[in-house]
Amino acid sequence: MGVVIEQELGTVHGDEMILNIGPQHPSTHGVLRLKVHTDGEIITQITPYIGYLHRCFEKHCENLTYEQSIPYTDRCDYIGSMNNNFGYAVAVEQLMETKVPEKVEYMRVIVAEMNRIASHLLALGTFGLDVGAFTPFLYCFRDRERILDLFEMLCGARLLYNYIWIGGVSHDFPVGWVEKTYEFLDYFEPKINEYNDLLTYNKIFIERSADVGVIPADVAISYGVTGPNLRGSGVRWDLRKDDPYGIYDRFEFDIPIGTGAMGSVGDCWDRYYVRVRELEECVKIIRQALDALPRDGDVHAALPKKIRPKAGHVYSRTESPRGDLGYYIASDGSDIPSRIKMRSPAFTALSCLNEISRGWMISDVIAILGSLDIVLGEIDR
Amino acid sequence: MSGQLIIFWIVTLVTVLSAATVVFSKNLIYSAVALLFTLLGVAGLYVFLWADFIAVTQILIYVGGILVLIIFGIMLTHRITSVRLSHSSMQRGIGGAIVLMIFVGLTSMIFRAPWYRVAAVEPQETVRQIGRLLMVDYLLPFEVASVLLLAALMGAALLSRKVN
Amino acid sequence: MVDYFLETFSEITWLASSPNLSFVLAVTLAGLPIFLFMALNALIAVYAERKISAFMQDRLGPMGQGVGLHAGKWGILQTVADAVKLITKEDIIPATADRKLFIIAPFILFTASFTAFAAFPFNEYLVAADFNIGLFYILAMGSVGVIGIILAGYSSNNKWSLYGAMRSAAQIVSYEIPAGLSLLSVIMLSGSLAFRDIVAAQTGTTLAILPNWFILDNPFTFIAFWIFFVAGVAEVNRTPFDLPEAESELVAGWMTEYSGMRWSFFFLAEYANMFIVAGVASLLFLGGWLSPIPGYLEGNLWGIFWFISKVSFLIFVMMWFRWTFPRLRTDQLMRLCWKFFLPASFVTIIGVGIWDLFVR
Amino acid sequence: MDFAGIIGIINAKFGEGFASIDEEVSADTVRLTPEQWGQLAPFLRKTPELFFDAMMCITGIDEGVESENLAVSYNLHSMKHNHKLEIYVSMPKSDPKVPSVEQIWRVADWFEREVYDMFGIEFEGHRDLRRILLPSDWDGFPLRKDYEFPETWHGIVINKMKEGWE
Repeated sequence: MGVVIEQELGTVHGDEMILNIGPQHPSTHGVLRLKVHTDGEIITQITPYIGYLHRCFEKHCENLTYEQSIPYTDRCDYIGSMNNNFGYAVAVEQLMETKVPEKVEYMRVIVAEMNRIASHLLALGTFGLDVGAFTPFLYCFRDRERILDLFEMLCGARLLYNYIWIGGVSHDFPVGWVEKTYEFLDYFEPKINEYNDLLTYNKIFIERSADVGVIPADVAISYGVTGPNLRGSGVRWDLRKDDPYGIYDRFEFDIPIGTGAMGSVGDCWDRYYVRVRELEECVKIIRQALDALPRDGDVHAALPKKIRPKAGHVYSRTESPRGDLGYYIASDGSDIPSRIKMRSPAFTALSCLNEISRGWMISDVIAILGSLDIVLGEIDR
Repeated sequence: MSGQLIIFWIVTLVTVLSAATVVFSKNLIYSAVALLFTLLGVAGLYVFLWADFIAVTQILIYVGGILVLIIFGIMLTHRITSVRLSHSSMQRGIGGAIVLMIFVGLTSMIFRAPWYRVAAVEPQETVRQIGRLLMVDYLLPFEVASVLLLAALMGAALLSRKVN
Repeated sequence: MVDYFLETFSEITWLASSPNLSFVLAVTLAGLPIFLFMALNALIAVYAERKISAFMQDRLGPMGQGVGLHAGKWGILQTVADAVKLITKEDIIPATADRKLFIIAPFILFTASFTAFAAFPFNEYLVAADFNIGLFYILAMGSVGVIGIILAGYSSNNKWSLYGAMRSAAQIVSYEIPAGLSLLSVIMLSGSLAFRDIVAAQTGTTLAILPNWFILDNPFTFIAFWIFFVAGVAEVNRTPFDLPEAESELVAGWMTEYSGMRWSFFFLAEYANMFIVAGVASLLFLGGWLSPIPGYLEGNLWGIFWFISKVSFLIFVMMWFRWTFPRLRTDQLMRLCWKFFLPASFVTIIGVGIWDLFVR
Repeated sequence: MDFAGIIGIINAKFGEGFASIDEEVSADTVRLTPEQWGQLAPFLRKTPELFFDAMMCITGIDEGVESENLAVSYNLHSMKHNHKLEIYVSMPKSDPKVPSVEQIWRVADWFEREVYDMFGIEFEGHRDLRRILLPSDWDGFPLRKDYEFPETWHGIVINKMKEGWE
């Protein structure tokens, strides 16, 4: 191993120091290693090393039937598992040309948006933690806990749900769940202002995040940065509106984008604030979906007896909390997929790290990394 | 021997031994740390001379300021800590002779000098006197010195700036 | 207190015959309470910090239930349990560390805050050693501690420690200047460096009912108080100035390689330094041991009570800072010091002079 | 723009029959050889009417043990015009080489490294083609269908998958 490491070090200039951030570090959001060349505290180059959490998701999928892969998708992005299930189910349904019942469509939107709130709360909290604010993190966790409780009531699991199946969902909403969700929304909406008061408009927080780590719109598109990170750069692009899947075209909601209110468009503060604004939009969508939710209907009605799509392939993408979550599924006509590729949004977001953080300081890199909201389980798969 | 004398000897011993370590240590950072104890010891000696203000100033400026800068400089200089300091000298004979002469000269002077002896009185309020001297009697030299230091500071800032 | 003990011993016949023994005894008797006080201060402050942070974050903090191996009711014994854990922990020195410096570093830091306590008055009489330049002495001792931090960072032979030590040295050396300068305004008004005189100058009332504390004396001392307090928070490396140990960036900064007993010395020193900063601020600006209602509730024991209350309040404010604010960046920290605090502290000096000459 | 329109523009530039539609794989997929892809990629990015500025995904595919072919599938998207295109480039397993588009779409940097890591497809012109997910001293390319699982790695015995687990 010694030899390998020596080769990796490459050329070091006189005044430069090489700093290994990770694989074990408090704010790499998982097992990520950043090889950082620094001149004093200024970063001259960053090379991310990933793969510490590689669990052979794609190889596993080649040995499992279509429905057996769903729990594996949970484990990729363990912060937004519902959205991963959703994306996978949508992709396979597209391949099989299945039509799912109306009620299931609404249920999927509700749980996916709830999970988006949970995921964004984690992202906001940990970003605060990365710039040194401890308390907002626990406030976010307090509210995220309520969502996890609701999910536990729904399917028994708190993180890895295996809830959305191909052609349906695993359980109908339990008795009282809808009412509890309404209660949660009433409780949650005023809390968003609490985060704003505590962190968003804090002078030090703005100093630390405004104008830092700017991703210009063209760089963001070229690097395949998607989701809130792309919207933070001022690009109004959301798959739920621009390329709707499921029944998202039926809902009224806005797409918040970064405006450079505190610094320039595409800085860390914009990315952070887009997520805050999206919390409000998620609440809007959930309210509409709950109001329109059909009372009866069998959630298992459209579950296929045998999943055996005809030969061919499909690339389908959905809007996960982190951005475009794509599944490329190739079928050879058997009940085992010949290839499943997951295009994870955090993977592409991380790839632009070197481009946007050169010239900033070590503290800023931690802030930039936090604002990109990466999940290593999804990057390494 | 009174308690104060014991403490005096302890302070003197610490000062001399750590000063020797500063000179003889082969590791630069050890020398710097030994310098810390030397400076503290000298501050202790000032206290025995009833110069409490000077003693505390010694700690504040030399330990808190200059020594920190020295250690900072050692840490920031590339690989200076691994440099082995050598003490080999070319002119041992002549050097030794000169040192011996100085030693004999100083010692004989200490023993022969007619020391001005007064009864030990505890001076009160040294701070007030120092303040008066600096701000009233010697105000002009004090201000000139500060202007000189300011010029030196600006020169240093100018020299150390990277020219791009 | 040393003098008091010496006087007492001179009346005891078997001690009076041996001045050496009585001197050593007097110094030990005066020093031991300081050590105990530092330990007690850390115990209480850690518990308070946990509970305060917990209540600010919608949690309960350490809670013990029932009897047995739990940490007492409301987790009161939590810090005791922590202390036992730290003492019994394995003592680890990294193989590549510079052993001698690694061992000596915590003691330098600890000794610096320990000796600073020597000149610290809790009321008019309760002080280990009464200097007539007490304030200056405490400032000087505070500046020695930074050497311990630098050595800890250097000797660990760890890049995080090195970064932490460099940040810490730069930060403490810089913030010493506005902190010291802002104290000058009070020294100008009281005309002394002895705490006894400084506090004595604050007796009486101002504007009929308010206590005649220096913070209320004129607008410039009011500003000076805040400069000193904020710079003091920076000097003890607490949030929002906790860059040297910034856990999200530098793992644990200069303390990364320390554990067990050695680490707990850093810990003791940190809480002792918090006490020193809060104490100096309350002695110089908040009337020290004077009662907030002039003329009432005065006396020696009340003095200790008032002093501890003022210090505790300021320590609480520091904890409040910590659980509310994010952390600054190195350059922002330096900018704040050199571009805002330093000029502002000069303004307070000139302003107090003008106020004293013309307005009063 | 719809799929036929895109094909029309491409064929107008490179000659009729350049982009062949493969109904068997998928209705809106263009099948190309590696050389053709090298010519087409900058055109797709630059032409104002097409303007595929976003590379959504690059997928490596092993077409199966029998076919002796590897393939790379590129999913392109235009943020401006909101149209999509899939390019399917296949090559023989004996000489898997494709021109790199890393300098056209920066996101392709890591995607191509991943495909190289898993399939051993060489992207010619890539400036930093290293393994990305696997350790740099790993042997073989695990997502190929004929990949043999190693028995040990650096002296660590790898447990075989238990019989009867499906």
